[in-house]
Amino acid sequence: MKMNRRQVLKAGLAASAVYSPWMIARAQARPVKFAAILPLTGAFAFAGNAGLEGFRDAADRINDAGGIGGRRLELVVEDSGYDVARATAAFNRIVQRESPEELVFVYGDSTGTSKALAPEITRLRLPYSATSFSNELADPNTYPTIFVFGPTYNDMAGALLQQIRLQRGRGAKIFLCYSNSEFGRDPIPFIKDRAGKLGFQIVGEEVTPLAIADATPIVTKLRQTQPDFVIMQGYVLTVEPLVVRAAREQGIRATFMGTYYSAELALMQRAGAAADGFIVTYHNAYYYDTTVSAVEQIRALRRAKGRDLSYRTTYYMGTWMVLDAVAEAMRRAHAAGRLTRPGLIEALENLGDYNAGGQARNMRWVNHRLPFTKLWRANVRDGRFDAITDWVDGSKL
Amino acid sequence: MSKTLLEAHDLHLSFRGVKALVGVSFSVSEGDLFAVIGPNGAGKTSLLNVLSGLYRPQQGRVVFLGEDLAGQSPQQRVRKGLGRTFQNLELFRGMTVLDNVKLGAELAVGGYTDLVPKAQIEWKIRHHAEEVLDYLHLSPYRHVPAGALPYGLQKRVEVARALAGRPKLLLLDEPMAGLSLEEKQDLARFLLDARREWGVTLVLVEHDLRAVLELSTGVLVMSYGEVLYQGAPAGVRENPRVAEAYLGRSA
Amino acid sequence: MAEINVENLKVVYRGVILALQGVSMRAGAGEAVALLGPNGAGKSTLVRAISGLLPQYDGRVLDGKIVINGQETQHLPALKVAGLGLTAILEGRPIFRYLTVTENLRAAGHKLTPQRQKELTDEIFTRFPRLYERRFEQGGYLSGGEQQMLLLGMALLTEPRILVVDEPSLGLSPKLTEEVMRVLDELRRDKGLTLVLVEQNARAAFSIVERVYVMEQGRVVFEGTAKEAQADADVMEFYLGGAVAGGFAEAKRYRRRKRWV
Amino acid sequence: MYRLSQTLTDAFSRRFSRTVREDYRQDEAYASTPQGRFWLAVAIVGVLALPLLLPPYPLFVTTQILIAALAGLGLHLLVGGAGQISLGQAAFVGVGAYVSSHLTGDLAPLGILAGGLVAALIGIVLGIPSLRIKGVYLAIATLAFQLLADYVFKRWTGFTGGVAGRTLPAEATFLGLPLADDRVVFYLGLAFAIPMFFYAKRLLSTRAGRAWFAVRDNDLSAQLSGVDLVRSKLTAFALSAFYGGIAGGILMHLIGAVTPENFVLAFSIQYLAIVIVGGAGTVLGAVLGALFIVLIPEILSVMAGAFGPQYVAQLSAWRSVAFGVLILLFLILEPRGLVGLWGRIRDYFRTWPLPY
Amino acid sequence: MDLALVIQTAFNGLANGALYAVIASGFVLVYRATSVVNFAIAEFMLIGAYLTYTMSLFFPLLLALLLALPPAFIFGLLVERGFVRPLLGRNVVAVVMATIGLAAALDGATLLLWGPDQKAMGAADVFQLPKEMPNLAFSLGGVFLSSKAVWSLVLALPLALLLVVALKYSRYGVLLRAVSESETAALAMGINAPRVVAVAWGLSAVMATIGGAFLAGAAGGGGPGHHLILLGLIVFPVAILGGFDSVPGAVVAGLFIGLIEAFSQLYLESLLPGITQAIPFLIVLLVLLFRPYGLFGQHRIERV
Repeated sequence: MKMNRRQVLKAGLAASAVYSPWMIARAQARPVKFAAILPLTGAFAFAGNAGLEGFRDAADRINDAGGIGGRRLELVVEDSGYDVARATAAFNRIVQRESPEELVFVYGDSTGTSKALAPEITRLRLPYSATSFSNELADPNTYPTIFVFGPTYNDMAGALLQQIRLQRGRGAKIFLCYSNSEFGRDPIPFIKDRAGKLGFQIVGEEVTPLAIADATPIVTKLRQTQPDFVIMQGYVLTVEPLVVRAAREQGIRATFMGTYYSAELALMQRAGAAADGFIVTYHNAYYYDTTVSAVEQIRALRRAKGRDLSYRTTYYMGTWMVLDAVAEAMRRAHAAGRLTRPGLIEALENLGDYNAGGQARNMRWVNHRLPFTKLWRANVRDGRFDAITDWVDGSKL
Repeated sequence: MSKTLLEAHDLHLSFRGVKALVGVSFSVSEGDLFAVIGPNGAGKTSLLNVLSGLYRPQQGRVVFLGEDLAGQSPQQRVRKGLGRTFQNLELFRGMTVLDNVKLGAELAVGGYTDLVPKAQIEWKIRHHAEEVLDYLHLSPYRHVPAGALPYGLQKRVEVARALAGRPKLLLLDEPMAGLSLEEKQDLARFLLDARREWGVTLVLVEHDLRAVLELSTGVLVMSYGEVLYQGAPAGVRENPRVAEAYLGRSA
Repeated sequence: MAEINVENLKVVYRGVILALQGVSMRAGAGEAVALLGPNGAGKSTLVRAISGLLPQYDGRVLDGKIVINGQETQHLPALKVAGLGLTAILEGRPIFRYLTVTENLRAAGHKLTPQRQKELTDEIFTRFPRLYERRFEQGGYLSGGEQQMLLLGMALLTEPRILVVDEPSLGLSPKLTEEVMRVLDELRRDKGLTLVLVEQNARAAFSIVERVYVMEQGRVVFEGTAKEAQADADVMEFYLGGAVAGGFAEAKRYRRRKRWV
Repeated sequence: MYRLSQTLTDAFSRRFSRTVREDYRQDEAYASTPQGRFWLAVAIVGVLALPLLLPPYPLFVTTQILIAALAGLGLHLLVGGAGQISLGQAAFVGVGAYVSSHLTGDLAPLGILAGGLVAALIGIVLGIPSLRIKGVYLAIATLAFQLLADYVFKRWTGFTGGVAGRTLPAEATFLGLPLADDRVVFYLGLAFAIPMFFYAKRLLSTRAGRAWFAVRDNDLSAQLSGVDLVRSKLTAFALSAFYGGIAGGILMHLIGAVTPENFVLAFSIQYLAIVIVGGAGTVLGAVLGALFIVLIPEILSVMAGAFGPQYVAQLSAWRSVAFGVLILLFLILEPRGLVGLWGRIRDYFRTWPLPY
Repeated sequence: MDLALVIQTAFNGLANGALYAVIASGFVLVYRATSVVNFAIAEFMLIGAYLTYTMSLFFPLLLALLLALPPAFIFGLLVERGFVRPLLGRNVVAVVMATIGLAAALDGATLLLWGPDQKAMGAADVFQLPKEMPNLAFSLGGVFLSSKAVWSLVLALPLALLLVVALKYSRYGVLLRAVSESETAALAMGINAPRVVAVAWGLSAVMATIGGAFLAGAAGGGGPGHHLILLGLIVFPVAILGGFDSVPGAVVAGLFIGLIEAFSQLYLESLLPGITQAIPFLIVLLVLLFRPYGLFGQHRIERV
């Protein structure tokens, strides 16, 4: 790791300023700051690091194009370790260190963190988004500054249920398998409720830890209940491959489905042929989809910077999209002469048809979220997910 | 004739067939300095462990102050006034000398509910502990962790801790082992004075036949768990069984 | 044939407690020497120092030399010392209590070829038929005498040239003590061992050794042949229960000093 | 010149050497000398003034240290005092947090206290196995307790809010002051912490402390000195849990929410690290340990943040390496922990400039 | 009750239990040799799995697993030399804390070395599918055994049993048991105790590697990642149940816990979601209350 002298000095000053109320005066034109608290260590380090790379690349592109109306877009990054207390401390640190004129957006971590921060965020009128797609956060009445850049878990589940209705109709037998975590449990009540209304039958339900050693007990239940569809929620590709493989080995033909955090190529790497036909929801573009202009932008930037051109994950694409959209809102706010926290919220709310280079359908918020997603089917032969639908409104059920 | 303080009746103890005590009986009167001697492995320590309640004898009874001690835990016996020191140091090595002695002094002063510190009683405990420290010439070391003291002083701290509890009867397990002659003499003097001033009755287990014969008022000689001799110290040397057991062959 | 020489050895524990204050002793090749003295005299410390095991007890050699077969060993680790053919039987009967008799012997004879090991094991079982009877019993369940025999057997399996034994008679009946001493003596003669015997039971030791050292307070206070020792008034008085003098009861007056101090 | 240096040296030694204690009473007191009392008063006033001096983030960290010190101090009573190892302190912190989350607003102090008491009760239950199990077995038993507590936190939705946890109402106030304000929480915590620190110090130097140390050093000998093993161990467990519970109550007010992630094994380990790094032995150790364990990662994070985003990921990984290595180094090089280090530094200055 | 289902669940439980048995037996081996409770055992698994993964980039998986063992062994030796030896003889709390510190350091180190990405065993890049282990799945009379289960049973279980047998009968086994009882006495008999102890750590790392690689999914989807650390906790209930100082105990307890988990997942999970994760620890608490030295703990020889 190379650091130049200025950076070392800066670090030293910052460290010494922990307990000093005075901030270092800044002379030049003020940068605009975007803070990200990401799980760079711990169980979600893979997503956090990929996400960080997305932010960095997006920021580079924006700054290469002149920043936000001449002001540099600066990233402020902290590690949360997927730990609420640490993330809260990081948040406090950022808010304390950065001036309100410069720091206009914070991107946070899990649902737990977001909930812990929410009152403070609301008080500060600080625009905020997070890796969490929890239903609870998409509520502008309670949290007027929180945006979810994508569908909530309920929306994703809704899209899946629509697909089930399409494929099988009434009487479809569904098996739910989810982790005993915040995001694992999030859409379950919704699914149960809607499944009943749609005439589906929940034939079985399995709650597991985030990591399991052996999937056979689950698969045994699948054999007993013979579902048509298995919805897996709340995993990060630790459990899905195990279950799919074991299920296919035992000749279970059910269609497996997952949400955003399953929509990654690692599913196919890990599960091999068994992953074929796994249906997921994903609301951004895949890196190999060169028809999308955002992907072109990304590749061009990476080529220009001499960065690795191989596959980038969905977490990368997601954060790129978020920063791209936020930067657009910043530009508009700047153009309106109101690049402030309230100004940015307003600009975000009015992004309208902006589609972040094709990475989103549009930015027409419904309760501060974007309920549209696409469904994809794993194609193991080509090693990619094929889109099987266009944009689906997950909230229309 | 002063009254009997401690009686042991026909104690039997064995570990998986190995006999440690075989029908040991004796009695100790108030004011005695009763010595138990015998070669290593004779069962002296086992005897003390039975008396202080760490071992349960397979047979026999221990009577202290006219009360049968069967079924009483070691700490109940201590509270009744049956003090004890150990052969291999069993001090609280991480605690200061003062705290070691204070712990003993609580027995004499009386405890209190430990979650509500009471300055008055603490104060009494401190006074009492200082008295014992001073008496045993340990005052200069009061704030030193017991484990950091030289061996001889540690032995003395252990005696101090036991004496601080003002026991009626103190069981001493080889207090002189490993001490230099001067230290042995000092300790002997402390013990004799304690007996005289505080009226502590002493049961002294020793390996060193000679030292004991001169100090004690009554002697019990043991070998392989059996009593070889019991009576006045003067009679020990004349006893042929003792001579054989002690010296390996008839001398 | 091997000899051992200790010169002016000083040992401290935990950096402060001076356990040996300049001890010199020697055991010539094939000689049997006894170290006598009361508890805490430093005998066991000397055994630990000779066998290189002081660090295990948080002690170290401060000064002086230990020479085994011409090689200085005072700072060598235990394994190197063992490699020179010295085997120590430490105090407290350190058999492996959870291992069976056979396993104990195997552990001790780990360096031998299987064949040699079998030969020696057979020899031990012939010497100690009782061990053979209990060969599948865990060491912890043997009686004191049996444990002592097992230890001697284990020592034999290390094929030592110098054998150091710490208090083998501890807790043994006179008959057993005699038995142990007899075996030690036999072993020494059969194998041509150099023997250092550490004892409190002076009388037992006298029966099999040529020379005697008496230790007290970390010093050697007497040195001489077994005969001389038995003739010495102080040794007789303090270790053999001979004369009676002085008065512990009158401790304050007790000031008669031993003549050697 | 000589006289000048002598005057300086004298002044120095007057300041730094504690004057001779003249009687036992001074010896028993908290701060035996006028200087001692003075510095104690200065320290307390200083701590009380902190919220007025510190901006929010340092205050937040300071409150975190306060909480960690309380929980660590509780564990210290158990580990350093009674010698019973526990890997379940975070669970007690959790119990305190969840209980107090039901009694907040003006009743906040009552809620925190209730959390401490409930934790203490559970502590007694956990202490029961310690009467039979020792050392490593006890460590694993407390580990099992920790993981079962996690299960209950996640499952007992009615009381704990399950995996989603519970949130403190944003508008909650205490005596008209907003509880969302960290300064209020800091004072609230201080109101518990200061008496509890002194109580712990007093306890360790009186009867209970002696009994615990005796059990720690030699439980056989303790029995023969009249110590009631059952009572000693159980009170140690109960008090340790009580301190943890109180810390949990304050933590819940500081973060403004309770979720199970705050009470996982990693935190139990952190509390144990506080005890070890601080140096088992004194109350000061727990405070120093908490300062170290909380502050070091914060400083490393601050530095990582300042180096720029491209380094954060790597520095975060390095941070956990550094944390582990620091603990190892402490254990290997300075077994008596920070207190030992502090003692050495103090001794050095006391005798400075004449080392002999 | 469906008999075939019960049999199948039992087999799967045993297969999983075999992995626990392998890891726990190595863990217990270390405890016997050095009285150190290795709280970094999960990181040992993680490093073993990463080593296997690295090897699998160049070799078929089965071979990769074998090739990962020597470096794992060396890793174990290094840990013993670097961190354990200086701390031997210190109190339990200090040693426990040291291994916890080691765990934190290793956590960070793996992140630095192998990066945060999710790995897939045997895959060099996205479009190349894993070079898998031969498929040994079979079905017999309604009882189905997955390939992973069969591999666990044929590879891990014999290995654990081998360790038990070796400890009982081999020369090294006798020496290790001797050293574990008293290092000083062993040294006095000329036994190279430091080496015996170091080998125990090395073996433990090897066992953790096999268990870790399998749990990470060497034979059934997935690769190493942080989730292994969560799975590593299972070692403690297994070791306690087995008696902590008994390697045969650890093997039996591993299989037992595997069975309990499988049946709990089958029958109890629907009633009490999440219980399967907690149940091993529940058992531990109960066992400790009634048998403080575990089910197979050494009967302590007491003689005075």
